[in-house]
Amino acid sequence: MSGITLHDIRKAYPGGPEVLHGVSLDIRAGEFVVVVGPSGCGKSTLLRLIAGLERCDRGEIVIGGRRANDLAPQNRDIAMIFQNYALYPHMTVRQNIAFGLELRGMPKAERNARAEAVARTLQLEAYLDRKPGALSGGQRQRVAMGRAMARNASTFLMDEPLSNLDNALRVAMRTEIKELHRALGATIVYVTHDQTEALSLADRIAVLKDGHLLQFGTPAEIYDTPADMFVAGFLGTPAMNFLPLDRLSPSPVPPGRTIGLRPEAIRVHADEPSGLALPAKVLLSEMNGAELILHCETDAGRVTAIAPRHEFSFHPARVWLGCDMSRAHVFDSRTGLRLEHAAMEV
Amino acid sequence: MSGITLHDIRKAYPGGPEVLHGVSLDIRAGEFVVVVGPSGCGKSTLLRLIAGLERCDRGEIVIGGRRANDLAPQNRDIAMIFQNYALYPHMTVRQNIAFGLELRGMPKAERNARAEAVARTLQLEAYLDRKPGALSGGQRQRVAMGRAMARNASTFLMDEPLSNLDNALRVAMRTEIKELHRALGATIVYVTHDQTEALSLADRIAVLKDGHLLQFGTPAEIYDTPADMFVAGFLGTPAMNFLPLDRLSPSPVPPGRTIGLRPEAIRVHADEPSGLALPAKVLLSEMNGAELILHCETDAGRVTAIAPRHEFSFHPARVWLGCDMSRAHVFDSRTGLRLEHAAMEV
Amino acid sequence: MLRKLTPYLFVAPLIAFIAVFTYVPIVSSLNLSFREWDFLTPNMPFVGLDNYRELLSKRDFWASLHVTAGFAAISVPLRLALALLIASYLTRETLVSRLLRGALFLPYVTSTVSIAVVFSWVFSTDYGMANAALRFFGVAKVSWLQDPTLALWVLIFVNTWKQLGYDVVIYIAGLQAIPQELYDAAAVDGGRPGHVFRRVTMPLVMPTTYFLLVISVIEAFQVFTIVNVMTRGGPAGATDLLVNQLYRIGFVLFDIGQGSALAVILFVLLVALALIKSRILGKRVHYEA
Amino acid sequence: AVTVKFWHSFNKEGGEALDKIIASFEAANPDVDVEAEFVGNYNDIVAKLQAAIPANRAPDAVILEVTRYGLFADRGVLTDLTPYFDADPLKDDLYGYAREIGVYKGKNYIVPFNSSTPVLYYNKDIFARAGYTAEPPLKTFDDILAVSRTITDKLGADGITGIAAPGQFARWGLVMGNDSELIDSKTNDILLDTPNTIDAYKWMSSLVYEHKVASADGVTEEDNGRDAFLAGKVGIMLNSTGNYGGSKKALGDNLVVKPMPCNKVCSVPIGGAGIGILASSPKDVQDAAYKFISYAASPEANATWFAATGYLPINKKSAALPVAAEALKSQPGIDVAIEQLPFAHGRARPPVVTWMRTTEYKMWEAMALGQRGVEETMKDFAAQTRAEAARQ
Amino acid sequence: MKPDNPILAAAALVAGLLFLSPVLYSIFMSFQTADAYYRGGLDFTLDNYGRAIGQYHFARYLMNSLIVSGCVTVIALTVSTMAAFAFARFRFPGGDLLFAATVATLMIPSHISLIPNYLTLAKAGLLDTYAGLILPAISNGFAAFFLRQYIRGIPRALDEAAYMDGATPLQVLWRVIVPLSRPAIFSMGLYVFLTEWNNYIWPLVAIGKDDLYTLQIGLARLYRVNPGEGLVDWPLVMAASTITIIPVLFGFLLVERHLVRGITMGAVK
Ligand SMILES: Nc1ncnc2c1ncn2[C@@H]1O[C@H](COP(=O)(O)OP(=O)(O)OP(=O)(O)O)[C@@H](O)[C@H]1O
Ligand SMILES: Nc1ncnc2c1ncn2[C@@H]1O[C@H](COP(=O)(O)OP(=O)(O)OP(=O)(O)O)[C@@H](O)[C@H]1O
Ligand SMILES: [Mg+2]
Ligand SMILES: [Mg+2]
Repeated sequence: MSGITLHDIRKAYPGGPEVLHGVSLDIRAGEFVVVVGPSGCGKSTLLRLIAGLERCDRGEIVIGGRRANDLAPQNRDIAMIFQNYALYPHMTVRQNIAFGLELRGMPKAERNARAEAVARTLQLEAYLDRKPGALSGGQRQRVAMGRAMARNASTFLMDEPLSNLDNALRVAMRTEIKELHRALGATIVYVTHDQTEALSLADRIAVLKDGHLLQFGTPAEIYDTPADMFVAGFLGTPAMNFLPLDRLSPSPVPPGRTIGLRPEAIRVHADEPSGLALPAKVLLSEMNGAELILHCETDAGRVTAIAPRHEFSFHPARVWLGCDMSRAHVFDSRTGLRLEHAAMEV
Repeated sequence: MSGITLHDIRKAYPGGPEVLHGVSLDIRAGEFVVVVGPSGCGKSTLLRLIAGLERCDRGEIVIGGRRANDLAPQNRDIAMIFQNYALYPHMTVRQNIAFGLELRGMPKAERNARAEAVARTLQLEAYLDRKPGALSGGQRQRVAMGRAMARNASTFLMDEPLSNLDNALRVAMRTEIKELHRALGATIVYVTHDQTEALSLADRIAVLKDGHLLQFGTPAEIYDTPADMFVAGFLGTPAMNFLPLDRLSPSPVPPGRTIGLRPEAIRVHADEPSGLALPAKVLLSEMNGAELILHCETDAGRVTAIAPRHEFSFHPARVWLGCDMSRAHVFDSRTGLRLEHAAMEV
Repeated sequence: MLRKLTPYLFVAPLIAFIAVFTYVPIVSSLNLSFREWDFLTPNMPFVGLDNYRELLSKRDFWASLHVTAGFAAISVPLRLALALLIASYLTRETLVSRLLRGALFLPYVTSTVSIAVVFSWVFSTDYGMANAALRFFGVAKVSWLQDPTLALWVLIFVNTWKQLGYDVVIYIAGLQAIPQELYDAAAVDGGRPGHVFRRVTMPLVMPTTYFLLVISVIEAFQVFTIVNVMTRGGPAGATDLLVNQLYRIGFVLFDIGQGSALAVILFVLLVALALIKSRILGKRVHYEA
Repeated sequence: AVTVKFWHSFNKEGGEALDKIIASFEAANPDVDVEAEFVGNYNDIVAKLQAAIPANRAPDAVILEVTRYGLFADRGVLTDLTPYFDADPLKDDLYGYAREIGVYKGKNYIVPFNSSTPVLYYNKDIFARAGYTAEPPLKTFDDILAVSRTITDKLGADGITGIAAPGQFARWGLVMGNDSELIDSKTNDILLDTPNTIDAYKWMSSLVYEHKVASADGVTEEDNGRDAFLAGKVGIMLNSTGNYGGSKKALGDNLVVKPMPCNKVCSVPIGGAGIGILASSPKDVQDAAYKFISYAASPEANATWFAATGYLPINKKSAALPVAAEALKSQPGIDVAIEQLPFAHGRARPPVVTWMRTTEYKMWEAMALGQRGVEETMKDFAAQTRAEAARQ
Repeated sequence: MKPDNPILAAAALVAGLLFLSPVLYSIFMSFQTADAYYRGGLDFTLDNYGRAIGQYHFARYLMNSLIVSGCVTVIALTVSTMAAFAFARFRFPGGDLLFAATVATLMIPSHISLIPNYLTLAKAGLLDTYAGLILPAISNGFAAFFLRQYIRGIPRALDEAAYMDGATPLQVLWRVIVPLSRPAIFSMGLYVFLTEWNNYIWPLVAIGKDDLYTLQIGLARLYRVNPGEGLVDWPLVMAASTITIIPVLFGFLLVERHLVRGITMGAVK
């Protein structure tokens, strides 16, 4: 168990533009850190740098207090779980789990014993002699986990380990990963582009965009006080609504402000309520179980709102949207940065 | 615009087992019907039977009041949108849209004019001379739509048209499809295995499983009064919780009953509330924006519940789950069928 | 350090073979083509472009080029057209189509010498199968391989018979790669089979066609075995394909200089053909799916 | 013991006879081991020998056709045998024509082994079926054409043709019979485009292309003509006397041998081959090899060879030996070639002959199959040959 | 596989037999005596095979072909797999150039190297040896090109997982890539073997000794240097031809699908 410190990491692939532009991150030992961001923002690159599969151009990587820039992957005491698990399809589960030990020269009896012990913890004993092709997605995921665990590594890197599973299994596996983390106490760096996964798994979330680290904090911090409009829009579904402040407020306001309102901060009324409310035309009302998701057109722009279905037994055509401005975020329209404490001014 | 009636359709592929076991459906003219069901349940087969790409073994297909069993596909006045859009990669957007007309022998000038008109409606004019390879996923989807529209068919069949798009685009395209339906007024039969899509798009939903039609009704009917446990569990996220009635109730109850409780019918309390409530151990609490999703273990089994995050600023370890039995569904444990009006008895 | 060397160590053996037996020979062919040598003398005097000049002034060379071009011009389109036609009937995965594919493919793996020998018999004048068939229909016997107007056609036939299976197999793969949905879409839109074949199938197997075209033209310019066994370039030079001439000049007449000059010309010709074709056709065949 | 690697061109009857000769040589010389290998016909041997030089895999001794060894002598591939030959009593036993064969630019490079002239063979049975009760005249080109026509007309339906397309040796003979040459034997001038040569080729090609009395099969593959004659499918064959043995075996009493036609003059080429020794072989092997080739030309060996194949006797003492005498008595026609000797002539053998003979096949095909005019072809051929001669 | 219409099946069968009839008949002919063949009778005999194998050394030729093709296959696959691995997985200066040079061998007619290779091997004293037949045949980039394409299809993550587990590049190649490429290597092996088995022009110039003739050369010579009395002894020639075809025929029947897959994979990609 060891912490990882990245200091001003820069990276360009040979012949390509820079992909990471100075990322610094301080991951504490035993922490579960999730790296999120849109596709191509450099998440995998970051992970591969930590693993030692790529070398960084600038900056420093410190693992467990030791400078690791020049360490070969196998000397970093790191185990990695790949997107498709990268199980060796020609080896049995037992061989897969023991392969790393075999390469390190552990005698056969010993490494098999270890593989079996790991398999027991993961409830994989029954499948030890199967090949990965004969396992379900969830079982494969556990084998990948087992392979990493057998090595007794202090740090686990996971690159979108759930992206290939169907929805139900993904939910189940989330639970297992979280439990495993609790049991092993290892440091985990977990990459995903799925915001739901990030929110539900992380101790802390690092939001990456175009090779820049935008924010690094607990899920609640990220959700409640997003650093900028990108972070605010990236996490949470349906996404936060952004409206220009001057269109919203009847009184003169400072220009260049954008208000961010999450759908749950908007209440849908059939008739005009008291307080700040926008008249809206419903473009589409999507039935979503107990709720209706209303896509509306207002004078201030498009707004998505959620209404309990039992309040609207029909699909409404015109509604009033009551905005809870105490839960609104204020951003600088130009830089996108959040303006602290600006919300109340409205 | 014409209705479609399927009467006791049966179908087996040559040399294979029966895939559809007598499906009857009555689709009204202009209706938007979504067919949902798990993978392999026969959705595509049903669609291909309607299109005339496969012939049914038994039963009757009536399109626009005419028996269509023996009609060739091109004589059914149907347009189809395929899962991967089936755009011709070697033709430009214009040629793709016009190809159906070309096959029907329309003169070149006329069909191109028509293709351009359609492209205008779909805002594809700028891409008329591009090939599909140079279009984004959403644009391709619109071309596929355009190809179907150019034909002026009265019925549109769509086989998972959104399954290849990413999440954001999928939401956007849903809106477009729905608007298109409103604009064209055509009958649409739409296949998907995504329950969110089904709920949000459909006038009526047909739930298929293993070649049997389980239920056919409006989204609200399906959600509020599912015909059986499968339908109840298939639609809605997080999924409905199923608990054995006898474990739930202290008083003697008829055996062989299962209670279905959607997460929104369960309230999470930190302390024991009044009314029916189960003590529960929280296995995992997932932060999901404004809500926490709690995966709990109770004496009656696993239960998923939703709690507003602001009520639980910490991740709770033990909670009480208050069950709103007025919103509970009762099922026969053996057959899985819903027992009407049985809920109140508890 | 070692890490940097690794890939070089891995490619070294193959590259060594290729260098010694493919690239060095190109250079030495070029060198030899400027020299006069018959294997017998200890020295090989430099004669400049004499060998090229002489070769290009020879009737034989142009006749051979003509025959080779004719061979390619007839056999390549014939092969491709036949193969596409047959392949369209054999794309379905049925037992019969599997068997037929096997039958068609068999000649491709069979030794060319055996095929040449067997067809030498088939087209032999007095006992051959071809003339037996003609006799059955009451037609007089034909000297297939002795008649300069027929011999090339016989070779084209034999070559096609041998290679057809390969073309068919490749076409089948190409056809099967066309998504069934495209045909379904055309069916729903109301296409007649001929029209769909012309507007959908043909353009979409274009990459396959292109591939086969390149392969088979290159191959046509290198046909040797059947010529060597069946006709030796005869009768009267009617089947004197380029490689046969190369063999004759090099290993029968031992005019090493001219033989090398011919090799160099063949090389330039094939490279040029490949480049021209990719120029002309390249534009029309590449789609992103 | 010394091993002598020896390449030759005899299979079938010739091969058996050669094996016998080698066996008796080895019996007499236990310290020499002759390792004989059949390589193919004269063309094949030339090609293989030439290819073997840069690879250092030439044999020690090799049979070379009498017009084609000049190339190898000229390039120093063959050892000058003059010292051996001068010291060998054999020298005086050889017929003059046979001695001349081995001389290139005044030196001896090969010792004759098998000599031949072309002769005319015909199938008595076929002649009879065609209606000839007595032997028709077979002296001029016209005579032969007439007979061939009759046979083809009468028996064509049975798949029988009048004459086999003449092979290259016979073609050369027919040119000489027309009072011309391909290359002047004294001056080495190229005579391919002289009128008499062209006329001879015109007549020969007309047999195939114009009159269709000879099958085209024999044009593309010389042996096909012979094989067809042996199979009783052809009336007349012009071919080396070395085919006598095989033909006799195949046709028995139906075989008749006549001299070559004398269209303008009576003149035939002396063909066949002699054995040379490679300059690259070690001296002791060369010595052993010479012992063998000297033996191969000895009366005993030559008599055996003559009797088995019909090749000419080259040793004056051979005919007297019992084997030869018996053959002359029991095998009618075997002496026709011998009788032709007075008007048999040696041919030129400058290096270009090898190239010319290899190329002649294609030219002949083109003419005989009617692909090119004879006149034009022969002029082109002559020009090319002159250019090639100049290069060498 | 779908069932067939029986009439169609029969017609197809007939068409297939007709297509193959020359070869089938040649096999049939090889069991006839020459006499019976020329007179049009039927007379079953194995004598042709006896003569081909004994008198005409086809047993020896068969062995030569097996040795040469076998060695070529093993060596070519070894060096090609190694190179393919490097081309697929490493970026190194000059790598693209070397790969282009490898692929270009597909476009370069082998005949241009005929004379120089003859001279090279003559100088090395390797003519008339197995090595002389084997070595030049390795100089073909197709297997490397094909295997590289295949290896690129194997997720790179598997290599990386192995590296993280502590493997060396050679271990990755041998323990991960090779087992996973087995189908491709197998297909390629068949292809290389067949190509070499049917090779003609190179043995034709490189081998002058009967001992080392391959089947192809032996058959061509048997047919050309006609051993029969009078006309070609077709039944004998056909027996020799059948000996040349049979091993391939059986191999083909056993592994048709692999072969076809190998060939099409190479082409379609
Ligand atoms: N091996 C490589 N060579 C060159 N460029 C690369 C390489 N790998 C990635 N890139 C580029 O680096 C950038 C970041 O890639 P990276 O794989 O880290 O993104 P990511 O955030 O993991 O995306 P995703 O969510 O799609 O996996 C991208 O623009 C990508 O094109
Ligand atoms: N052409 C075919 N031949 C034989 N069986 C088929 C064929 N097409 C489908 N099937 C089988 O019929 C059943 C129903 O297939 P269908 O494609 O209709 O399912 P689906 O509901 O569309 O599934 P998915 O959501 O995966 O597309 C499956 O068991 C499938 O294996
Ligand atoms: Mg990634
Ligand atoms: Mg489907």
